[in-house]
Amino acid sequence: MHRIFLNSIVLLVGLFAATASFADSSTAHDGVAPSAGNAAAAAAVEKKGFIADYDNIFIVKGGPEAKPTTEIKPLEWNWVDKLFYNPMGWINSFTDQLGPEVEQPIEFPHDRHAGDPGKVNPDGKTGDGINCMYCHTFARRSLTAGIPPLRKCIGCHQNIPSVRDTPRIVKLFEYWDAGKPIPWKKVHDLPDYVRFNHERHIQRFVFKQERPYKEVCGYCHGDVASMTVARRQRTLSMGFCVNCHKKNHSLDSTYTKAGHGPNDCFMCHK
Amino acid sequence: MENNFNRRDFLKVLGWGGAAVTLSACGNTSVENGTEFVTSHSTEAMPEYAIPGVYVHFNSTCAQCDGGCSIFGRVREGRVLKLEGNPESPINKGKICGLGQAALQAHYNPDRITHPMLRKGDQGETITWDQAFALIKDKLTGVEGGEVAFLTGATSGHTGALLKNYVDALGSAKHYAYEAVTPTVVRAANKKSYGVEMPRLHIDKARVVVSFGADFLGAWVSPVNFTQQYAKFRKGSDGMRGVLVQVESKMTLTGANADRWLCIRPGTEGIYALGLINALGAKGFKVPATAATIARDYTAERVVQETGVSAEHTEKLVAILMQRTPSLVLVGTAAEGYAHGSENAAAITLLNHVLGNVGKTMVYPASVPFPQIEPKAGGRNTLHALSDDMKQGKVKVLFTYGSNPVFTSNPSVEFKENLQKVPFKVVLTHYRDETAMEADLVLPLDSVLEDWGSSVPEYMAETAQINIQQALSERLYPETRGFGDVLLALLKQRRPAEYDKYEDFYAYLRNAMVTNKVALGASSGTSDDIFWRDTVSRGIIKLPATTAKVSGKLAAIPSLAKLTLPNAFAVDEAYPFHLIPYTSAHVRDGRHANIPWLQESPDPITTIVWDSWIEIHPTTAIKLGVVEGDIVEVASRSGAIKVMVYVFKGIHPDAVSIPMGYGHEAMGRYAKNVGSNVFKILDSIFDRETGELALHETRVKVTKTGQKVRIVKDEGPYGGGQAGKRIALRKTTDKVNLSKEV
Amino acid sequence: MSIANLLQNWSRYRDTHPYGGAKPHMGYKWAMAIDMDICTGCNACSVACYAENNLAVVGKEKFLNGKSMHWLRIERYWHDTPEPTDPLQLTAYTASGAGKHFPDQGAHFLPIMCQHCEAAPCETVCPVGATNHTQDGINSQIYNRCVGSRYCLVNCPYKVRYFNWYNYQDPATENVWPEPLNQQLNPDVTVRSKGVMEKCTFCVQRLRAVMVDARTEERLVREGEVQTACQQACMAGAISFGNMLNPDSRVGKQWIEQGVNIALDVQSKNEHVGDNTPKRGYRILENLRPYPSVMYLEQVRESSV
Amino acid sequence: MTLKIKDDKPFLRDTSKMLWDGEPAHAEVKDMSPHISFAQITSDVVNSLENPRPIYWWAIAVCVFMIAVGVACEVYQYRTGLGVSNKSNTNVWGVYIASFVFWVGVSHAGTLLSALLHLTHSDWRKSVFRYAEAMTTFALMTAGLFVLVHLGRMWQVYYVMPYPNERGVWSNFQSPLVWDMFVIGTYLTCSSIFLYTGMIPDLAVFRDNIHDGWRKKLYTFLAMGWQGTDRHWRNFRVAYLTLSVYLIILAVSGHSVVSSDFAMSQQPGFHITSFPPYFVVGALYSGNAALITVFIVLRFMFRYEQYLNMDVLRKLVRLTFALAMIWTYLHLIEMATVWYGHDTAARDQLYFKATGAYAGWWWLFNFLAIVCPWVMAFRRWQTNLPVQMVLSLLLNVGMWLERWMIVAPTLGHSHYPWTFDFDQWPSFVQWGILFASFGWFALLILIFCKVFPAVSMYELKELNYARKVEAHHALVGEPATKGAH
Repeated sequence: MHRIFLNSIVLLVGLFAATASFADSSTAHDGVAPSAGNAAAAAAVEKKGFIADYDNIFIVKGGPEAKPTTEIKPLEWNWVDKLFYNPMGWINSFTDQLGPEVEQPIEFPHDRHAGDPGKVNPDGKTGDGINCMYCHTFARRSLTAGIPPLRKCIGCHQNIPSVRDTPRIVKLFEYWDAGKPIPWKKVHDLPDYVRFNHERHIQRFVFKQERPYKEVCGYCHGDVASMTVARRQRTLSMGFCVNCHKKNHSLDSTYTKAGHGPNDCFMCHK
Repeated sequence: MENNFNRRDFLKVLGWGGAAVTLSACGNTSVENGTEFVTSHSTEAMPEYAIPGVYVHFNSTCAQCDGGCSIFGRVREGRVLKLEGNPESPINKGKICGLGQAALQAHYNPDRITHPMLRKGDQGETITWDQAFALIKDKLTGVEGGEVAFLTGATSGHTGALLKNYVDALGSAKHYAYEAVTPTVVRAANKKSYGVEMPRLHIDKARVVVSFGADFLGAWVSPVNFTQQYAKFRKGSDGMRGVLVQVESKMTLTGANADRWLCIRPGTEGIYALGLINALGAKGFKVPATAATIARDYTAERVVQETGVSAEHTEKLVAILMQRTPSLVLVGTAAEGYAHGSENAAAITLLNHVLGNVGKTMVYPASVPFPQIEPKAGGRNTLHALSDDMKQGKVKVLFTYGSNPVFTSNPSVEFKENLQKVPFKVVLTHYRDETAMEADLVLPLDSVLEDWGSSVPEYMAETAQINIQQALSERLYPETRGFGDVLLALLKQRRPAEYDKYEDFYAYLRNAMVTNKVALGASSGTSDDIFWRDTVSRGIIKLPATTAKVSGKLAAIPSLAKLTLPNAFAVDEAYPFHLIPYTSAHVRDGRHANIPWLQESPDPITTIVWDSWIEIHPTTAIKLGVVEGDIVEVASRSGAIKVMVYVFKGIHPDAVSIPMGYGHEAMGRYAKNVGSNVFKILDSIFDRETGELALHETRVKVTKTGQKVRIVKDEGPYGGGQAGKRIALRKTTDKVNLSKEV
Repeated sequence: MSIANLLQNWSRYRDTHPYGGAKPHMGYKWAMAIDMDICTGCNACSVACYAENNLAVVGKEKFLNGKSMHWLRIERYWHDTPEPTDPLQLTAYTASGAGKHFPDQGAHFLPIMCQHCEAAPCETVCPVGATNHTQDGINSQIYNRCVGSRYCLVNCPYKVRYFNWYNYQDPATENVWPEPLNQQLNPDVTVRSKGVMEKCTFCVQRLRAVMVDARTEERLVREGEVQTACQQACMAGAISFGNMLNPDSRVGKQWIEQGVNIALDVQSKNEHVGDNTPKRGYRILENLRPYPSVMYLEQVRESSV
Repeated sequence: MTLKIKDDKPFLRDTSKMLWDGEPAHAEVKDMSPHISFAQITSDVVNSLENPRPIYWWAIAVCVFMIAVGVACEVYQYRTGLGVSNKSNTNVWGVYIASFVFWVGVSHAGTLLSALLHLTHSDWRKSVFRYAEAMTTFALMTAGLFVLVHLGRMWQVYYVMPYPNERGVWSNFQSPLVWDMFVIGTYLTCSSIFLYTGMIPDLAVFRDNIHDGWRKKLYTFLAMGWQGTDRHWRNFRVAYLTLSVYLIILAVSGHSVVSSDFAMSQQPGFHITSFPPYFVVGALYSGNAALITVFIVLRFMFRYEQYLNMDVLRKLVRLTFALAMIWTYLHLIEMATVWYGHDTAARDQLYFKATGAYAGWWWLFNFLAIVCPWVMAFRRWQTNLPVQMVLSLLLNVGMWLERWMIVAPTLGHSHYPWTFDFDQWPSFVQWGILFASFGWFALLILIFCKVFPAVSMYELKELNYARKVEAHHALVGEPATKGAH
């Protein structure tokens, strides 16, 4: 029922916005100019029959000479954009931008582990500045970032007697002794028809462009280092993804030196 | 291949709680609300090869048929998701058939038995394995060894060896190896003619293949290997595309791929073979005197009259056989399935000798130097022997494994009735099949994807090989056991001193392999662990090929001089049609009937799914007044079944054909009540030499019942027509060379 | 994106034809070639497709009613005229002597899946743009965008699209994957719910996995790096698949060798009189100009037997 | 609630008094009498709001039952999946799309009567065009429902709308279904406006003749302060004329677009150039036949014998016959182009329709839609109510079958022989929903006629005045002037 209601609102707003955005040409920042390079590539393909060789592929505009964009800004829209350009996102912003609060079996203090060592957390302790990928170790080589095995927690915590008796650690060792994995609940959960690839994003932004991992991870996950239990900070809606991915339409999903994300439905929905 | 040294331990702790199953939806669902679990996969350290979201490949061996293909499973988050062929195996070279793919659904089948069951009246009662073993021990006490019988399918490898040991340990217990459909007669004929039961075939090197009912692309011996050879044969590696001629009464998949499908009167295959020899001689081909003498009487006229194959086609075939050498002549299920099956097969093998193929396209097979793990196969004659024993009360305890005799036995065996006379019946099985329904104790087995083992295929390509079957996943149900585990536990009851040192079958297998590592090709310096890791990760041990040759001498064939073939069958007025039970490449003898993929995969020839059918030639159909979809009663002297009609030109007008393996009364939701069981109307007529049941010898009559169904098939109302469209095209040319193609 | 922008750049949002359109393929054009001479019709590819792509087994009744979901179906054609099923016609047919001929040159086995047409008829008619042409030449099907108008299936000349008439994943009604059968489901492929269209994707989940790796390594996907499920299973090796633009690719060489140009609807095939390797490549229903990406090689039958 | 006319007299209950010269209620009125008074017209129409024949309520009950059947079917289909409608992967469309086209077709008659004939100054339309116009609106609403019912995921239907969104995803403007969405939407909007605009003077009459109750409030609101001043009338005429011109364009383009659902596709049997005119004329034809059915029903139910009289019926029937003949011509042309064309697939298709699994239905439709209308050519039957009732129903059945014969056999017999499918007989769900659509349509019409003026009072009065002038001139021997309205 909730969905039907929501959909009908979207319909109405959409109808309104459809007429309104004729005037809204300022949002055409993704305009695509006709490219001579494309035509040349097409001609090359034509000339050689139906097999193009690799050399001709690279003459397309936005090829190797095009510099990758190094600027990542969090998604910020003013209310005009929200209303006219992005009514769905606008409605979402009232509802579940952060998602529900998820109760985890152990209230894991991200701030204590990953937080800035110089900063004092609400519980009066400073962070340890551990790299996200120390625990979420699969992010750089798998689709999923992965939850660390219990062994990993124990590996450190058996050597930290000072907190051994705190309730959370006691609970942790209870799981360990019982030999049971901790039933964490998913916070950043996408619908099942969307496939986000952690590996590709980490490889590109952390290892290729050498950005700070906190910025890269934080772009989607927010400043987890300041949270205890992780909470969703972004809508993680399709518009959120497309905001980066749509930036240059002339680049395809398959381009090897692409500066931009693919803009191909089949990349994530399959 | 990945390191799987510690895999079993890993799998043990992996468990199912960890594997979140993605049952995706794109209906009304939106972003989830935090109810989905994500758990760390184990409490142990995550091995490198178990990264969530990343596939890992583990090698194993396919056990869906006895072909012995090596496979690897794509495993992700502890679940086997897909099976592919292992490129290292000479048998299947990285390929896998549909049947092999479907092992997944045998593994994840919802109808598997999960606990040992003990009969309580009509009900089964769940018991523990300890109770089960105690019960078996109890029942075996006071029983003489000779009163215990094992009925298994084809066995090989270390389970075979353990079984033999257990049979020995019991005293004089009997082991009956029984396969419902197996080329027993061909084996015997080959043994006589070439000196080996199953010579290695070089279809790829032959320029002409004449196959007498051998469905080598469908369900005969090692279809994956043969199909690969067939592809090379078609391409023609030496500059000429191979020509396939199929001689049979019912079109099989191989027949449908033949350049010429010769429809022959049932049972006259041997006559045709001798007729070919005679015609070859007449054309000036150098036919050895012995063979010429035998074939002397089979003149062209007589052959046309008796076999129904036109003289024109025979002439063309003879011409091409003379012109293009080497060729290869195969004897298959259709030729051997008669009372004179051995004679038929002998006549056809003779043709190979005459054409000089022996030693060229038919060579000595490889064999493993360990007789105790060699494959043990048996035909239907063993079932008769067992059934007689049971009838006479000689069997007190019966174990069955890997076969479903209640389903596959022909009625005159009275297996089900005789089974009642056995006081204690133990059935080791995956499903509640027909035999399990009769059992006193049902022991649930591991699926082949969660069990360890080894096997030696009967037909080996290139080199001798031992296949290692590796567990690809943790047990789905904790209360199932592997066949090897069960045997080991039973052996521990008898010979504790010898076997108590093995914790489970895995330990036994590892020990057996490691002990013989030098014989298995490892250098003596290799450490046990490295050898074992290497072996398991490769999934296959290749042993050097034998250099022996098949005997090519005609004179060496015993009883050749006595070779006489009966004339073509006389018309039987009461039962006018020959019944040809057809081996479906999907469900085989019915053991795979509970796999939904295979049920939904259309029969290649008729495109029928989820049912069995009777193929009737159009002229016969008009005589009988039936059309497609009519239900007819097919009655033999032994029984009658009802089955729907598929009018089909690829069958001799005197014959009708029904696929085997359908018509289960139990087994599971996908198999039950699908089609009719053709085994139930097979007459007990035996091959005169080997005593094997003559599968094709049954005569039936077909009567219309008046009922009608819509036949469930993939082809549309237009049948195999193309309505004038250019959809499937064909070139008919001579001496094509495709070998230069990419 | 505003509507003004949309209108200005109208033609850029659609690819109508690969070589007339604004967006040529850049680096990739996935294509297939199927040799019908060595295809034996064994159905292994079809079963592999079921395993890889989470296809629903619909059961007897629904199969009967034409609701089967085999993305890759094997069609069996007889070379002669079809058998009439009507008894009257059958009598006349037999009287004419036609029924006495056995189909003695065997059958044709034609594995057919989505042809990934370059000018796909299905793409233009989808009201919501759920089916599109990707840059690498695949005809995509976006399940979560599909509204189920089934217009694409109406317009598909090959009828290789399959509609989810029921909710096959619903344990309450259509129990296609009862426990634990659902554990086999491929997590890389969406399990389709009721009311959406689905079809062969050229195993896009496999393609994308290697393409992502290739991008990380800043190269193109190499020949042999990826196989579709059907290709991997095919025992005879009748199916070849790959990036046609890769000069090393077998499929690209086959297309050149067989003289089939993906951009033409009438091929100027030279029959090579005197050469006994005739060109046998063709594409099905080429005359309708969908420019399919799957080339078939004609079956050959020896005439001298 | 009691309805009262303005001079506090109760409504005339005696039906016999409604007739101008005391004929019994069921007598055939040849033509509207010139002697009838304006007050009589007003009271007759206002009276229809209050006391239809009892069969009206029975009809309402039947309609509700029909809708209930359809709703039950739809709920079942929604919950289980479209599979319960028994379509196959070959026969993907079936009854829903056929019915969609049928209802869009029915909608065209109203536009023809009210807009096209308005432009041609055809007087006789004046008594029938109002309910015909209402039929346009309601038939479109019914057609729209079929689109929803047809969709696999109707809850996502808004994806078809091009609304701006953050994802940058648009509907596909190349798809004829999107054109459909636009054209049906526009047509529905415009025809409702047209209907409403034309009713304003009559609503004002209702407002002035009814004293209390919700109706008073309703009519007061809807009449928009109509005072009948000269200026009002002048503007009204301009607006009405403009809308009618616009609506004609919409109607023609509307069904042309619907035809391009088929003609734009590759299916043999759909891919025919002459589809747009064929569809448009077919639409007018079937719509007119439906008009006759409704004519006879309303005439009886609301005692409109005076206004929906035999003269009007005769003209309607003749118009229908003429359209039938044009349609027959186009139908034959369509077949001829296929028959003599180069597209063998389409020819096979045609041959299949005539001889294949659907041959019976195909010949039945040809008989009903081509042969049956010839009854209308005979003067003696043109005003025979039972004959025309049965005939108009048969024609509608025939035209529905025509649409079904475009959809079902064509899809079953496509380019690809392997997937031919002749066996998919629609299940009870499809029939149930089709059944309900008639109930839904009839219910809307019945409610409309009870709440709004089903015949146009002001135009009747104009006609009446013209007749009076005519009669007067006839009496005094002068020629009648044209254009008295």
